[in-house]
Amino acid sequence: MRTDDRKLVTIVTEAALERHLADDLKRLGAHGYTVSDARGEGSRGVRAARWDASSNIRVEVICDDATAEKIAAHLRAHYYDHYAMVMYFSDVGVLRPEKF
Amino acid sequence: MRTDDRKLVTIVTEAALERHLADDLKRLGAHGYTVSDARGEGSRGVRAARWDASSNIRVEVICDDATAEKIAAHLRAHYYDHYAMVMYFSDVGVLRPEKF
Amino acid sequence: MRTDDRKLVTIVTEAALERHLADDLKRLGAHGYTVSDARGEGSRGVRAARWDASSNIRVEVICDDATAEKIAAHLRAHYYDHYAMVMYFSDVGVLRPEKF
Amino acid sequence: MPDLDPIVLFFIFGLVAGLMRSELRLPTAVYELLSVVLLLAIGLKGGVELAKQSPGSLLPQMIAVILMGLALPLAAYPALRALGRLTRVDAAAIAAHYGSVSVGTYAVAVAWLVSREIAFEAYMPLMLVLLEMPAILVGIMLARGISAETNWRLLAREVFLGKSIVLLLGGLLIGWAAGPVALEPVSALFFDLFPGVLALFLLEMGLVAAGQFGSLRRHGFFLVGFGILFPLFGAAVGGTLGWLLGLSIGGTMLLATLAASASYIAVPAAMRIALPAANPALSLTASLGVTFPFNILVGIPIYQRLAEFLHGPGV
Amino acid sequence: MPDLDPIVLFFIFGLVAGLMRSELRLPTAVYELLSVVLLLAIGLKGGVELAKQSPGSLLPQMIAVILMGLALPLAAYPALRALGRLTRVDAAAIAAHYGSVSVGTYAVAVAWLVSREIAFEAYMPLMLVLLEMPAILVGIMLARGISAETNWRLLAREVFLGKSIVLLLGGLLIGWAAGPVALEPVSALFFDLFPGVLALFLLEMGLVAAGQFGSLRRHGFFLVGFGILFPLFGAAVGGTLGWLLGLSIGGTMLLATLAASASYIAVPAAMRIALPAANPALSLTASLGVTFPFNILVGIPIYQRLAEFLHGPGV
Amino acid sequence: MPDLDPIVLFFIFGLVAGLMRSELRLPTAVYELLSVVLLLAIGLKGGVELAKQSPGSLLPQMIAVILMGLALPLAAYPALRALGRLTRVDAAAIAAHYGSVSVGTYAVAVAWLVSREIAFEAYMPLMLVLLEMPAILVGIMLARGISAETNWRLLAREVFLGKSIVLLLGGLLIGWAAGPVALEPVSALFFDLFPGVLALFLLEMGLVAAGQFGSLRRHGFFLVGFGILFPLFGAAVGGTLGWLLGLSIGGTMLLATLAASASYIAVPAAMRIALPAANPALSLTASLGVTFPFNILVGIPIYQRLAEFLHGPGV
Ligand SMILES: Nc1ncnc2c1ncn2[C@@H]1O[C@H](COP(=O)(O)O)[C@@H](O)[C@H]1O
Ligand SMILES: Nc1ncnc2c1ncn2[C@@H]1O[C@H](COP(=O)(O)O)[C@@H](O)[C@H]1O
Ligand SMILES: Nc1ncnc2c1ncn2[C@@H]1O[C@H](COP(=O)(O)O)[C@@H](O)[C@H]1O
Ligand code: NA
Ligand code: NA
Ligand code: NA
Repeated sequence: MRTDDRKLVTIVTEAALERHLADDLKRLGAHGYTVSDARGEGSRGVRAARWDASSNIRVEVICDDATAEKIAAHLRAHYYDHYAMVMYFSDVGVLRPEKF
Repeated sequence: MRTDDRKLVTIVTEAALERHLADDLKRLGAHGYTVSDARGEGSRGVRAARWDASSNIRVEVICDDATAEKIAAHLRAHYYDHYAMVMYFSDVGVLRPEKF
Repeated sequence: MRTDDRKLVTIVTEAALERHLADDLKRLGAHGYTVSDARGEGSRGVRAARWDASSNIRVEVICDDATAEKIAAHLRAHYYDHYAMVMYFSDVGVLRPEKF
Repeated sequence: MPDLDPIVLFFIFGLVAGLMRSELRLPTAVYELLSVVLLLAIGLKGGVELAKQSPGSLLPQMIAVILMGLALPLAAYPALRALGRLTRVDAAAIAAHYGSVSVGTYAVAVAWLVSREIAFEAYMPLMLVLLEMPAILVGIMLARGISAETNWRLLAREVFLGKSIVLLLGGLLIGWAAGPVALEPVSALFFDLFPGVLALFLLEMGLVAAGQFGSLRRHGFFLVGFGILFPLFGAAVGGTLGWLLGLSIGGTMLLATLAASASYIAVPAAMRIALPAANPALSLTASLGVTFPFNILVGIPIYQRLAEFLHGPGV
Repeated sequence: MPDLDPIVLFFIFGLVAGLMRSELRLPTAVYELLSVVLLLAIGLKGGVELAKQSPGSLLPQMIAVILMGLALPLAAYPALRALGRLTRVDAAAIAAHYGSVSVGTYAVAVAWLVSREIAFEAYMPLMLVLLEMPAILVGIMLARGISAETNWRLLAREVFLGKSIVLLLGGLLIGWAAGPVALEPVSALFFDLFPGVLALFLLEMGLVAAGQFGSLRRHGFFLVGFGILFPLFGAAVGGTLGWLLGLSIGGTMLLATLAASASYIAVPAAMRIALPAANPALSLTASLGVTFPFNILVGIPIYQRLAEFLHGPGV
Repeated sequence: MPDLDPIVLFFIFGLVAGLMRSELRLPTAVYELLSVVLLLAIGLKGGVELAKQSPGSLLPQMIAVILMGLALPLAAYPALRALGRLTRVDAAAIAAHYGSVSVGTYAVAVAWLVSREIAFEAYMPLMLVLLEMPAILVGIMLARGISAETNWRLLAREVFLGKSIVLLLGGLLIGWAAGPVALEPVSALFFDLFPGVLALFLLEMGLVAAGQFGSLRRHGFFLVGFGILFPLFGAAVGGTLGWLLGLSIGGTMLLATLAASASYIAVPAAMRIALPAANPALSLTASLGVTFPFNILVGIPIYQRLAEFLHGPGV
């Protein structure tokens, strides 16, 4: 199967940021994103999703390297210090490179 | 850790397709699949999961290369034109190769 | 973008294990984990998440190789025989290696 | 201000909150709980009344209503093709939406009549059920022709076993089998709470409808025109039929409302599977973004006056 | 047709919709809301009555009922081993399910009595709570022996702090502490809505039970036989005990129903942790796919006749 | 034991179940449904009463209450800085929480008055709405100064369009526009069910509050002291203001309770966006883990006695 390489950026963070993140991602050049609800634990303690303030979201963006870099830089600068947030990058293959 | 290589196929698409996709995947040789609810944005606009018609699902299948190829071909042929859908492939390691 | 390599361990299993798994993961050295609700099908049949007993969870842990190995060994020893469970490993890049 | 029923105020509230991009939203699970209660309650009420009818006595009305369900999409289709310059499949899909019905609109119309103590035929939920499906079949045939390729069995499954039809039918049958006395214990949930549940449902529908306004601009103003004018035409057809069938003023108004309403639950789901090439944004924008608010805010009182007009001054 | 209570019709409706593979399903969150309300309501009702009893007066009944909860799984186990040729751990797990009780079945039996105006001891929810747990302990001991290895503290946590027991107990204590007058304001939710909530719950249980039918074939028809015959045996035991304890006809029928019912919430959850080697498909197929429908559709009227028979013609 | 209202028992039940680490929890969707119903119901009730007031007659009270909402965080801030040695931004965020109000606490206080048949000014929900917001603005200014950098437009959106304010305001307006007669049909959901919905809500709040106890130890006992003493100070301020404004005893008690309560919905959400550097664990631990339980279990009867004391023996 011939696929093209893209980056998958996965972000786990506070649900309160959903709207802000969506705006950021589009501004930074992502063509789309996927969100699901999550809960978890990390350096900022347990976030058990019992209610809004303790809920996480898990955001995925498939994009090219340059966009991934821009997203990484932006989130690091604006959110890492003050928000429960984890971000990681992986390599994925896609069939329609023009789409991402 | 000794792991065997498999493909992870991830599909994000309209919730209305869940049953159809599950049937397709099994027919194409997948031994299993995992579904979670999602929302997102892409070329077909915002899908905010406010109700059935605007809900996405995120489907994951771990399988061998041949099955991944068959799934890719089938979804591309049957769904890409008319449905909100994104598919990507990545390499994962598993402990029980006979299971996937 | 300079990232450090880490392992992403993904586990799909019965929702009943959530609390136990969370305790296990922390004991084995994971610094955090993320959980979302899931459903699916596998060798133990359809788990459609209609109610507690048929619900799955999808757990993700970002950690170093050694911790991944310990998690793999522990889950294989304690849960593989009796629980609906799938686990796979992939390589991801992170920005703050000290965090994981 | 008798026009401002509180449930309509809830709809306006949702609309305004949505247009101001408030964070407000009801969880999907709550939306589904509300619709399950609404659909079952409407079915139960209709079923209780059905049991009182002598079997077969409603057959003529039922056949006439089904024929109307087949005719409405046939009338909508050429308009959508010629005036809207839509593709065959898009025109067919929208026609199916407008030939079918909206349960939410029906419920608001019933509440409107009840609060004004206007009587109507209590078996109307049966007509609601009968109108859900024929337009879907017509829409599919308009798009595909009666081709051998169509997997009708699979389609029938999607259509007849969709949530809303199953709940309406289930409610009808339970109401019919149990009768009013046996239903007494469940009436606190299905009947006493009904207006409140409808209010919350309309709040969410307002939020959803507001979300559709954005796509109005993108899809051209033809949809706005169609989404207002076709319901008025439908109401004329439905009202006339109701009058011909000898319905009361309230019943005539309800049949006009049903004909004027456009589906946004059962038909979109069926079209997604049966006519995947149809752009769902077009039909939902029209049905949810234009016709639903129009009917709730403006249409229902018009259809009542229409019914009064048809029944003449003597009544 | 006094047997066709509307709540039973809701169950049949769910069953049929499920068997036809309809898209209908209630969201998990709704299912949980319904069960929370049911469990709290049952607890509250029982607690209010408990407060009226002089302390200690119920002790003999309580001890007898706990003994029955210990005895029933001991009776089921050899049958499952010998006739069903099940492994030790599977037999033990199923025995635990059948020694414990089903809250849904209890609620339907109560509704059945109420709609027929048959009196029963209002403290029966206490017996329900007492019957939830002993069978779980017996099941674990049957599977493992009384081994030092078993982490009893952890198990006790799982069992006593499981959702259903906590809610029943919490309801009991609140009802007992508050009394009927103070509960007046919350009665609209917990008492007036109860039958409607139960109806929706049974609709979902019908859908779930239908989903279990598929595995019936796979797991052999022994489970069908056991899932029908053991409840009849259990009902005989429970009914006789109720009669010996001097319960009213209604109370006797409820104790028979409790003994006949099989758990599908508390016990599966506990078994998954305590006896992971037990195949949950076996016990759920029997309890949800066979016994629950059997009790709802056929068993309850039988247990009433049994209670009448035990109390003799003089009553 | 008139102090043990059943809704308070539900809170204690949740607290105990949470402390025992029971599996019990309500799904997020259910929690949201409950809060939507509570907020709308409170708004509707207040709106109906507002309609009875001559326009403008409440203006003095409204202005006084807004001034109190601005003053309370200004009083809390120095205490938090000097005694708690908190950073500027953390002190400002906590001050905002305590200057604003808790809808749950208000609802319990109202239920407390109703069950004791103590009258109060029915327009109090308006004061609740007015008190939600000023403290947020003060908190932001305390943390940032009145800097040009602050994006006030974006902040206003977050604050005014947050869920709880939108629902309260929407309810107020609908109640005001519809009036009591038109609201009759929806009263089964919004008024009859209110105490039961509040009971379930408090059950979940008990579970959540129990979850905050763990962080109490980590964040030092200063928070415990502040979370108890500042509410008492707030109650004194609110009660005195109520008495000065000529409110009834019940109204005085409610204004004291509002001043004593700390926000745990609207303010945390706004602070997360407006003051991300503030540690949300601190403010939530104080507001949910200390002040909410304190007010529910101990504070409300105190505030009633305070109101009686202020009104003197003659009343
Ligand atoms: N090592 C990890 N692996 C997976 N998810 C994590 C990890 N650490 C943190 N998370 C997730 O990211 C959220 C925020 O993390 P933190 O900022 O460390 O509190 C947590 O609530 C978890 O859902
Ligand atoms: N670049 C992307 N990254 C992640 N998810 C995406 C991306 N593009 C689309 N999606 C997801 O796939 C769904 C369908 O995409 P589309 O067909 O482009 O509308 C969207 O609703 C998103 O949930
Ligand atoms: N091949 C697969 N790909 C993705 N998910 C799987 C696969 N097999 C199983 N699963 C998931 O893992 C759960 C347990 O699998 P099993 O133990 O095989 O029944 C299933 O319910 C699925 O959610
Ligand atoms: Na129509
Ligand atoms: Na039993
Ligand atoms: Na306050």
